[in-house]
Formats: sequence, C-alpha cells, structure tokens
Amino acid sequence: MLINNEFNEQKIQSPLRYIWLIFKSKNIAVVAMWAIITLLMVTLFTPYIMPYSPTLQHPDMLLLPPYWAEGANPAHLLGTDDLGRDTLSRLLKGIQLTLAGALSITLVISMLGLLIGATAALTQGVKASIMHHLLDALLTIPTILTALILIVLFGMSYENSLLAISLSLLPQFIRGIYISIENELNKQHIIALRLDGARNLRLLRFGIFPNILEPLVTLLTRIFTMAILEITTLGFLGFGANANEIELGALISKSLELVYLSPYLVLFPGVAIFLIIIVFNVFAEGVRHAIIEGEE
Amino acid sequence: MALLDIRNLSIDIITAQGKIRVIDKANLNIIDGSIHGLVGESGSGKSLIAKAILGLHNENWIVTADRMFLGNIDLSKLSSRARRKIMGTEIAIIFQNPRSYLDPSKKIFDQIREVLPKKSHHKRFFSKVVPKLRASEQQIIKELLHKVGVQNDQAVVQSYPYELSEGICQKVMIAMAIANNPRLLIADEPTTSMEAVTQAQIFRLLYKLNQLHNMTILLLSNNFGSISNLSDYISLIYCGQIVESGSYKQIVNSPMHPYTQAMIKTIIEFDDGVDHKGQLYTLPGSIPPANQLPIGCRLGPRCPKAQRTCVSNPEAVNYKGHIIRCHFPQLDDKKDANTPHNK
Amino acid sequence: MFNYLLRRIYLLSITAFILTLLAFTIEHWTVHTQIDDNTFSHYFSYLNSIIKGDFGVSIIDNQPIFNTGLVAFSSTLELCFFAFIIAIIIGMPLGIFAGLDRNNGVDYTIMTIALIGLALPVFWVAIIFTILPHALGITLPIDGNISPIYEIPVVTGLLLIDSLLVTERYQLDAFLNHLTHLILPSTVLALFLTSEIIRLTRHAITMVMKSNYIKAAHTKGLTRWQIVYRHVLKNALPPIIHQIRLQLSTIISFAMAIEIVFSYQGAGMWLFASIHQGDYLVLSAALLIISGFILISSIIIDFILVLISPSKRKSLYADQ
Amino acid sequence: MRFLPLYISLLLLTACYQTESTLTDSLIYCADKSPTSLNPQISHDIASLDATTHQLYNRLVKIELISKRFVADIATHWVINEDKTRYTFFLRKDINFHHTDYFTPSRPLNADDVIFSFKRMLSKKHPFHFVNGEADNYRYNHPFSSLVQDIIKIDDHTITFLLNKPDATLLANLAAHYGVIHSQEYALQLLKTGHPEKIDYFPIGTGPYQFKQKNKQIIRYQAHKFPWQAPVTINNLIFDITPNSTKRYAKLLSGECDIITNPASSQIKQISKNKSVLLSSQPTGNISLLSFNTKSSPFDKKEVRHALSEAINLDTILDAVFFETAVATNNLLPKHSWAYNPRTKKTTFSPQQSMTKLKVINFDFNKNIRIIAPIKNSIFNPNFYKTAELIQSNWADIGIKSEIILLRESELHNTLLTGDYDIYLTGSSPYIKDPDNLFRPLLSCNANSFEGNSSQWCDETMQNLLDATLLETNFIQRVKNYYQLQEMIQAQRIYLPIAHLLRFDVFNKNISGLLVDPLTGIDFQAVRKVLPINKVKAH
Repeated sequence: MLINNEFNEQKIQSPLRYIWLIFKSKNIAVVAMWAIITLLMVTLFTPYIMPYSPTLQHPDMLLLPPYWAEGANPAHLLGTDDLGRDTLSRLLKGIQLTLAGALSITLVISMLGLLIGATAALTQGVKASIMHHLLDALLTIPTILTALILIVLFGMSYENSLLAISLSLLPQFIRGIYISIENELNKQHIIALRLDGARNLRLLRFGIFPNILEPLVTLLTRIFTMAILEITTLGFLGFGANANEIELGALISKSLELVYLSPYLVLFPGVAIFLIIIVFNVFAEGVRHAIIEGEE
Repeated sequence: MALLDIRNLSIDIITAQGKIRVIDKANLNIIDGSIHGLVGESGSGKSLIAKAILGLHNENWIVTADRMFLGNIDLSKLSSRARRKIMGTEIAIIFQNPRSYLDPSKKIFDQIREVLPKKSHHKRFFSKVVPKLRASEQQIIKELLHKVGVQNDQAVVQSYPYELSEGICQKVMIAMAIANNPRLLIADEPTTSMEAVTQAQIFRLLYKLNQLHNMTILLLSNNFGSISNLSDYISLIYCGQIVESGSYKQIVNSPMHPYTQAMIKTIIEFDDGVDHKGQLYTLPGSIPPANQLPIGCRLGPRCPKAQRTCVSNPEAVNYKGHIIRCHFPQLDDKKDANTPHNK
Repeated sequence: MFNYLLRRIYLLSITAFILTLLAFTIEHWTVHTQIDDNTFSHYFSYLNSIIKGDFGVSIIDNQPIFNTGLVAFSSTLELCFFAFIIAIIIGMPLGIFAGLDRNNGVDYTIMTIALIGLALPVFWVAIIFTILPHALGITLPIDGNISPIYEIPVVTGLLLIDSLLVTERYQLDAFLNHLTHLILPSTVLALFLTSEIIRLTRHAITMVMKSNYIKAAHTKGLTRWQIVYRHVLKNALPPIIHQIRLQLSTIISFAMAIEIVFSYQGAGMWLFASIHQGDYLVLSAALLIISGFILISSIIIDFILVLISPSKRKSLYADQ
Repeated sequence: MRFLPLYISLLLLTACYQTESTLTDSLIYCADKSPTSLNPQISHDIASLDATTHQLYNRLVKIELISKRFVADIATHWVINEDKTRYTFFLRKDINFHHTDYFTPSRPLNADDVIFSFKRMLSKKHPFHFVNGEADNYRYNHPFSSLVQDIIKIDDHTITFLLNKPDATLLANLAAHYGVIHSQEYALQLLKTGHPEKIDYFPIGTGPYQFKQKNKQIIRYQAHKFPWQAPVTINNLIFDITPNSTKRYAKLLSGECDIITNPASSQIKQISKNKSVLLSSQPTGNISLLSFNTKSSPFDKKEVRHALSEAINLDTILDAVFFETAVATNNLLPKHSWAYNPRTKKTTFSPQQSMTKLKVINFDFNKNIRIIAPIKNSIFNPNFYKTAELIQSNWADIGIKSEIILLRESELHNTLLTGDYDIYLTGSSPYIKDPDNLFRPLLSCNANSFEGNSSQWCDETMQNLLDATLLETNFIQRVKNYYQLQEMIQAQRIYLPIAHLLRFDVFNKNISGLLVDPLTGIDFQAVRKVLPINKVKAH
C-alpha cells in the first residue's frame, strides 16, 4: 500500500520563494529592480560618485550644454548651470535628497499606518469609531493643503516638509490598510483561526498579513509615488527645501528662469523624478503580479 | 445517433511552472435524446470539458481535439463568431451557483428577453415603444417560466437576481437555456449547495425536459449517487482522464475500472448492512494537485491494482460501447471480447 | 431610503464637526497663538461666524475671505470639470480596451501610457506646456483664467457662466477666451486623471469580465460588444465612480499645483499668494471650503451610486 | 478612442483662434511689478512711473526724447528773467481733466491746479502734504523742494515760480516725473467726502488715458474721453502685472502680452534672436552696487576694501547674473552723464595681488564676513543671491570665509539701521539726471543707511564738496568738482560698482510708436497696433 502523503510533500516551495520565481520571469520588472538597486546605491554613495561638489562654481564654464550637444565640455557630462556648477553632481544630490526623503516617508508611514490601521480594524467600539471619523475628516483635505498648513505652522524647512507630507499621506494609508484588513477579517479562515482561540497578534501574523500582501504593495507604491510628487511639488513652490538644499523640485524652480537659455536644466530633474517613479512602479507591478499569480 | 462526438480532447494550461495537461485525451460520445452523466470529483476537469465544448477558453488554455462534432458540424473548425451563433441556438448551459451567473444590475425580464430568438433590429427597437410587441415578448417569457415551474412569474421578472432564491435563479437559468430549444443542454453541477427539495425539483425538471422535449442533456456532477438514476449513459472522469464510459446498466452492473468500483461502493446502501462503526470505503490517498499529476495512469498511486505498467498511459478499449482506460480492468467472465493481454 | 439618508447626514455632521475643530485649531494657532480657558467659548463664536459665512477679512485686500475663496475654488472646479471630461473621453475607452484584452499588446501599450501619465510630475509638465509658445509657436494662452481685456463682473462666481452673462458686450468672445485659457491647464490635469481613469476602468472591467454572469452571457451567444455594452459597462461603472470619489482630494491637490504654474486664479493660486503675503487666515477658510465640498460631493456620489447600481441598494436595508 | 480625433481637432481649432493681439484697440502691457501708488509725486519706483507719468498726467514742460530739448506740454511757452530766479509759465486753456465715474470736472485746467500740485510737495501746510505718507517727508526728498521759494498765480492761466537762488535746473525738475499736474477741484471734493487718500489711488489727471480699475494683477485704463491732445488709437490700455520673467516672455510669445518690460537677463540673447519680437534697450542711471560697511572693522580700512574688491571677478558676475542687460563699470556715474570722469580706472581682478595685500595688512582670515542682500530681486540686480554666491566663491578661493543672509524688506530695514552687517548688495537709482541726485544719498552724512548711504560713510571734505557743487552755478566748475569727487570715491573704494543697468522692453512687431524714457517711464501716447500680417490675410 502506498503512503497517503506521497504527493503533498513534493517540494512545495515557500510562498516567498515561489513569488520570487515568478518575479524572476518578468524581464521588465527585473530590469526595474536593478535600476532601483542602482538608485539606492546612488543615494547611499552620492558623496563618492559625484564628480564635483554640487555647490562648486566654475566661473569659466557657465551654462555648458550636456556632452552630446555642441560646445560641451567632457569634464561636465550633463553640462553646467548659470553659476558653472556641475549639473550631474547637482542632479545626483537632488536625487539623493528626494529619494531618501520619499523612502523615509514611506517607511515611517508604513510602520505607523500598519500599527494604527490594524489597531483600528481589530478594535471595536468608541476607539474605532473616533478613529474612523477622524480619518473620514482628514481624508477630505487635499494633501497639498495639509502640507501647506503644517509648513505654515511649523516653519519652512526640508525636514518639516517631509513631516508635513508624511502626515498628509498617513490617513490614506491607514484607510487602505484598514479596508484590506477588514475585508480579510470577514473571511472564513479568520473565523476558523478565531475559533482556534488565536489572539489578535497571531491573527495578524498568520491569518491576515500573508493575505494582504498584494494590496499592501499597491498601497506602498502609491504612497511612495505621492511622496515623491509632493516633495518635489513643495520644493518647486518654494515651501520645501531652503536655498542651500537642492532637492529635485527646487532644482527645477531655480532653473526656471533659464528655461529658454538652457532647457536641459529644467528637463533633467523632471526626467529624474519621472524615472524614479516609473522604476518603482514597474517593480511594484512585477511584485504584485508575482503575488497574484503565486496565490492562484 | 451521436449528437456530440468528441475524440481525444486535450486541454493544457500554461502556468508559471510550465504547461499542465489538465484534460488528457478525453473521448465523449453523447447519444441524441439521452441524459449523459459525467461524474468526477471536484477539480477532475468536468467543467473544463464543458467549457471546451462551448468554446469558452481563457487565453492560457491550449485546446486540441481530433474531432469535436455536434451533429455534423465540426465545432473545432468553426470561427469564434460562428461558434457563438451555435452557442445561442444549439447548445445551452446551466451552472452551479446560478445567482452569480445572472447580471446583478438587470432585471430578470431583460435578461431573459436577451436570449429570446433573435428579431430584426428595427423590430427590437420598436418592441421598446410599441406595447403590442412587448406584450408578445411578455407572453413568451411567461410561458417559459411556467415551463420551468415558476408560478409567480410577474413578481420574478420584475426582480433583480439578489432578490431571488438560488432555486428560482436556477429555474430562470434553465428557462433561459431552453428558450431557443437547444439540441444539447449542459448542466454543470446544477444543484450544488441547494436544499434537497430544490435539488429534487431541478432534477425532475431536467428529466421532464428530456422526456417531453427530447432534449439531450449532459449532466455534470461530483455525486455519483444523485445522478446515476437519472442518466442513460455515464462517464467517469479522474484527474482529467475519462476512465470509464458506458450505459447506465453497464456501469452500475459491471464496473470494470477500479475507480468506478470505488465510486459505486461509496453509494451507501443501508440494506447491505454496513458494519457498526465500520470504515466506509475509500481509495487510499487524496487527489493530487494539478501541478503534480503522476505520469501515465493518473489513478496509479492510489489504485489498488496498480503495477509497474501503470506509468504508461493506458489506451481506451471498447467493449461493446463500454469504453475503459485501464491496464488491469475487472473483466466479467461473461464477456468474451478479446481481453487485452498484459504480462 | 429615508433611514439611509438620515444616517449619511449623521455621519456627515460628525465629520463636519471634526473639520471645524481642525479649522479652529489652525486659525487659533496661526493668528492668536495663545490658548486659554476661554477656548471653548471662542470655538462657539468661531462656529457661529462660519455658519454665517464670515471667515474674516483678508489682510491683503480687505476683501471677505469666504467670498474670495469661493470664487477661487469655483475656478478650480471648472478646471477639474474640464479635465474630467477630457479624461473620461480618452481614459474610459482606453481602459475598456485594456481591460477586455488583458495581457496582450494593446493592454501593455495602454498601461504603459497610463503609467507614464502617473509618473510625470504635474507641475513639471505644466512648465513644459508654458514654454510651448516658444518651442512650437502654439499661441494658446498660458496664464490666468481670461484675458484682462474682458471685464467680467462676478455674479455667480463661475467664470464660465459669468462670461456668458456679458455677451451683449463681448458677444461670445469672453466665453471663448476663457475656454482657451482652460485648455492647457486642464490638459495637464487630464494627463494625470486619464491615467488614473484608465487604471480604474481596466481594473473594474477585468473584475467584471472574470465574473460568472459574463461567462453566462458568452454562452448566450452574444457578441463581444454586445456583452460589453449590455453587461460589462453597467456593472463596471459603480466601482470606478466609487474610486474616483475617494480620489477627489488628490485630484484637487494636483489641480492646485497646476494652477500655480499657470497663474490660473483658483484655490491653489489664492492659497499660494496669500501664504506668501503672510495672510494665514486663508488656511482654515480653504480647509473648510475644499473639505466641505469634498464631503458633500462624496455623499451625493454615494447617492448616485445607490441609484444606478441595484445591488448596492441592499445596503439601504442591511445597514442599521 | 473615437473621441480622440475629436479632441485633437478641437485642440487644433482653438490653436487657430484669435489671440488678444488681434484686437487693435486694446493693448496689454505686462509689467513686472505693481505700482506702489498711482501718483508719481510720492512713488518714485519705475513700476509706478511706467504706470502713471505719461499715461495719466501731463507736466508743464517735457523733454523731447530724441533732441533732449525742453518742449511745451501744459505750458504753451515760458519766460525766464535775467538772473534766472523768476520763471513765468503760460498755460493752455483747453485742457480737460478726466471724466470718470468717480469724478466729473466742471472746469478745464487752470493755474489753481498747477499751484495745488506743486504746493503739495513744497508746503507742509498743504492739506495733502502728509496724505498717504504718514509723518516722513522722505518721499519728497528731491532737489525741487529746496529750490522753489514760492509759486504765484498771475492770472487764471499764468503762473510764476520764484526761486531761492538762481538755478538752471528748474526746467529739468518740472520735466521730471514728479512735475505732474493734479486737479484741485477733485482734491477739494475728496476733502469734502473725507477720503483725501483716494487722490493717489483713484487718480484724476489730464493725460491721454484715464483710470478705470485696479486690482492686484491688473490695472485698466481707457482713453481720455475728452482729450486735448491728438486722440490715442488704443482704447483699452491694460497693465497686466506678471512678476515671473519667464512667464512674461512666454506670454509675449503666446500673444497674451503686447509689450513686456524687464525680460530676464538670461533671456536677452534668445529674444534678440527671435524675429517675431522687437527689443528696445535704454541706458539708465541705475547702478548695481556692493557697499562696504565702513563703520564695521576691518572695512574701515580702505586697503581692505581695495583688496576685497580686487578678489571679486566682476566679469563673471556680469556674465552669469546680468548677461547682456548691464555694462561693466568702475564708476558710480554712467558713461552718458555729463559729469562722467573718463579717467576712472577699471578695478582689475587679481586674487594673488589681493591676497598679498591682505597679508601685508594682517587681515583676519578667520573672520566670517556677513553679506546681506534683499530676498526679493529688484531692478538693481536680477539675482542678488546668485551674485552673493559668486562673490562668496571668489573670496573662498583666497581663503576668506563669508555667509549670505537674505532678508525680507522689514528685516532689511532694521539691519541697515542697526548697522549689523559687513557687506550689502544693493543699487541706486537717481530720480533725475543730475549727478547730485546720485551722489548725495550715497555719500552724504545726512543720509541714513536706509536712504542709500549703506556704507555709513561720512567724510567732511567730501560733504563740503558735495554741498558746494550743488550751489555752484558755473558749469565748468561743477564738472571739475564732480571729477574730483569721483576720484576721491575711487581712492576710498567706499562702494564697488558692479554694473550699470540697461532697461529693456520687448514688444510684438505689430506695435509701433513706443517711447521709453528710462527716467520718467514708458509712454503709450503714440503707440499704434496693427493687425499681424497673417491675421490680416485670414480676415
């Protein structure tokens, strides 16, 4: 007689491994992943890979075009600005500030949001109800308005703009997490777990969390995208970084006057923002698909 | 005369881990005017066959068949457009969980009206404004609903699906299915998750349709016991392989495949005297997941008669219309057909 | 139905109460800075004055803030409205195409467009648009709502209507001029909105296409377009509208950023200019005006949803 | 999808629509700043002058731009007595004031109006002397106030100016922007209603355009209903205030502006290449300066001032900040001034020499030099911060530390008065073409740092020279005195002149007849607008 569990034990891979396997087969997503790794490296090692200091002026080389255009200087790959500062270095510095800002915002929001969202979903009564109404109210305020209010209250600085953006995006994230946990809570397997006597923490860890990976990825991507867009928007409007901090949006607004003379100075930071968002979104989309297919 | 004749139907599904053959060379021969039961456990591929017949493929399916004839039309060679035409008029299908197969945002009336024999465009347009035309449609719908045993048709046609019970919904589905007098009605586990009384009603309705309107029915079920009495012919399917197929008498009286035998034994007949606290009969093991199917005869690892030969796929053998795919069938002594010889 | 209405209004009033608290706190913080024992009575007098529509007077031009804010915000709404129309006209069909033929070339192309639309920072696109007259010689206006040549008295606050009211003086010129001023800003906003609508539509369509009743519709022998037209659209619309409702505040947020680049005299420009000139009273007024609008419109949308989608009507009975 | 072509065609359709520039009776002038008031007597910034002097008002005499001669305006002719102390003017009799919805004049202009207008500046007893100006009379602080003893009405259309001493500059003063004539009748009416402040914001004058409406972004004028001069062809004159220079140029190209002022310095090259627009440039008396706070150590030593000046590369600043909107200079006076001393040398850029000089005088290289500048860019400098950054990096090259502090207007005021700064980036713009008007605020002991003397400079010989030259009637002697003064300034290096600025205006090719006087503002009197050629064809 054959053993009953003959089939079941044949290399059932762990879900993460399985997701990774599927993810690996998606070429664009893998490319995006490498791009993200490169971006992170750039962020970490900006001081070492910058060809010049971003504030160093080369008075004899003003407004150089990038290397492919006529009249370029190979010493400045992407040219220089109106004070002879190296565009590439400034761009790298800007990417560092913006990306680091957006990543830390995403990190803070995801931790706080998971905590608050899970608490709200798992508790009932007055606490949850207050939470709910507060969220409802906060969600009706446009993020840019929230950010402006907070900046006016706390004063203008890069750190404050990050704080403001975190606070303005937090309600969205909490609401998202709350809804996905709520959806999951109504499912049979949670009821089964509950009947087994599982406490809330165990419920979260084994019952809920593995099943909300997909909406979580979607939410995090959205938060990250919005964070980048808002950091740069506030920087552009002059509410974010102060004069010495070159964040991508501020870089654009400072070069605005030169847009006719050297459009590259406006184009490059915009393209950089665009690429950062694209790369992260493509990567997240790949992960999401892998998770969905893995679940199927 | 065979209404539906399918030879060597195979379905492969492409997944992240490669191609999986979920239906392996299935043959199906449905006689005109009969009720044909297709029995198999959940996930054995019954619904896939039904979908293949209707041509409802997903993109990641590869469907191949040597022949797939409905009467004298070769379904596999038709364009999707022509096939859709046939679906509307020649083949109809009803499903389990009928409510989910009804559009939640439309009233029953509009949904049934949609399947009524096609009229020319201007007539359909005028039917919205000219009360007489609309009235004639109402009449047809009323008759249809009466035919499937819905009494308060006025209330039903003005309802949304979520306001009706599953049983009524299934009756509506059947009404919609028979509206065009199709030659073949496929019933895909029509009574799952219904109450016993409703189940009986639905089966009786199907039987009546078969008897009164000579409608051929392909009845899919995972419960051998509930449909075997209804069926003229029965096929059994296990993990995408049709293991045995034959008339009711042949299958019930002289099952040859170990799986069929196991199935028949599951029908508890209390007068047989089951031992007190005795174990009910099952095959050892459980159904393998679709991505880890054994090669050769898929019952192999669970089969009480399995031998080394079972790793090769058995050929279908026909004993006077009793078709079987097994290396070691249980052959009655009475049968004098040339026994397949195995060493 | 009546119960549902009451319940919604009850929820609305709680949210509105929280909003007024927030606004009051902000105003207190920016203007008075001191919070004393009398805060409670301060709050009630504040509540009393905002119910009368009195948000104070701007320190810049001595105009009542509430009126200025309403006029500015209605300009923002005009912008959003046009962007919406453009986005729906372009985004809906694209989203439907993508959702119907998932994972093929058409889908990938459309989704790539949508991703690009989302990833482009709106203020940057707006800047690129403002140099179009220089780069391509297009003479579309890039600044303001309407040419200063036309003097439009404020009657309704909506420039689209106000500019039509002066036809005896300018014929349709003022109206057309306003429309042309709307083209570039609303196109930029529509870029974002379109990609959002494509994504939402695609998602909703895929969800509907997966459902059983679509399979059933296939077996009825309906053609693809018949199925889309009769069964898919009506069922896909409610989730799309619902999602857009949730994103109203994001859309207004983007509209405000765009306004500032185009100097379009809307809520964004109003806030921006006021903050730069140190008039912080506008913050709490803007909060109440914009959030109030979003609150009320989301309830209206909820109602529309209940009306157009029968399955949602269940909630009328199910909820308390 | 099927709507896409529709949308595109809609876009194309509107792209062919008629822009504002096709309306020939309306003209949009895009200014960079809002005027502070609509009366050039109290507001001397160029934005206010552009908006008022030539548009709303007339003066007794004016200077013809090309021949630089005085010609009649409100006065038909004038008589000067032998010792140049009595100037008698004969007025035109047919001059109407504006008819607006807030004022309807009952009589044409007469001598009362002229006397009213000048007395407002001269007499503290005048009911309007302190209107809109609080307690300070700094706004009337121009040479005119000390020049005139009295103004006498001879008859309704004849007046006489009595001077304190012989002076040839009276006509120049009367032709300056503050010599405009207001309506006395309107002023009396305002006094009666208790709103005298309206005189500067709801103006009544005799100019070719009359005031219609003003808000934060827009000022509307319309043609004078009963003009006494040749009627203007522009019916609606609109000032559209667009502070962003990039946008101003974009609006010119998109047809939303007909004329723009002050294009960004970085755009000049691009604009001069553009064939669809015309660029007009005018030298102005405006100068961009760096001033050393001579009260704070070590800037009280002229060697330090010289050495630090030599370490600054002015050519780079000119290239990077001013592009082609300014000319290099080493003199406070512009080259076109009659008192300009041609012998002034250019400061040469030589960091080495500067470093050695500093070492010789034991300069403290650890000192952190505080450079202050306004946060808002002005006509003196298109980008204060950039200029400061360049100077900072120049100094950093020879090891001098510095920090840049950008200040808002109110903070700046306080800092200047307390003297808590080392270097101040600023500029100077004289009202009239007399050199005294430039030197006095910068060098006089009586001028405080906010009024212009940001070096906190006070030197007796220099003060005496200044005072003597003002009273000097001999022209040759005056020139000699100013030559001497310029040499003294150079030797002391109180200020480092950075550049003399040009004024630029850009306009579409269909505009003609635009006159720009860098001192009194732009003049739309003779402007005509024709349909662009391609639009004419379309009609």
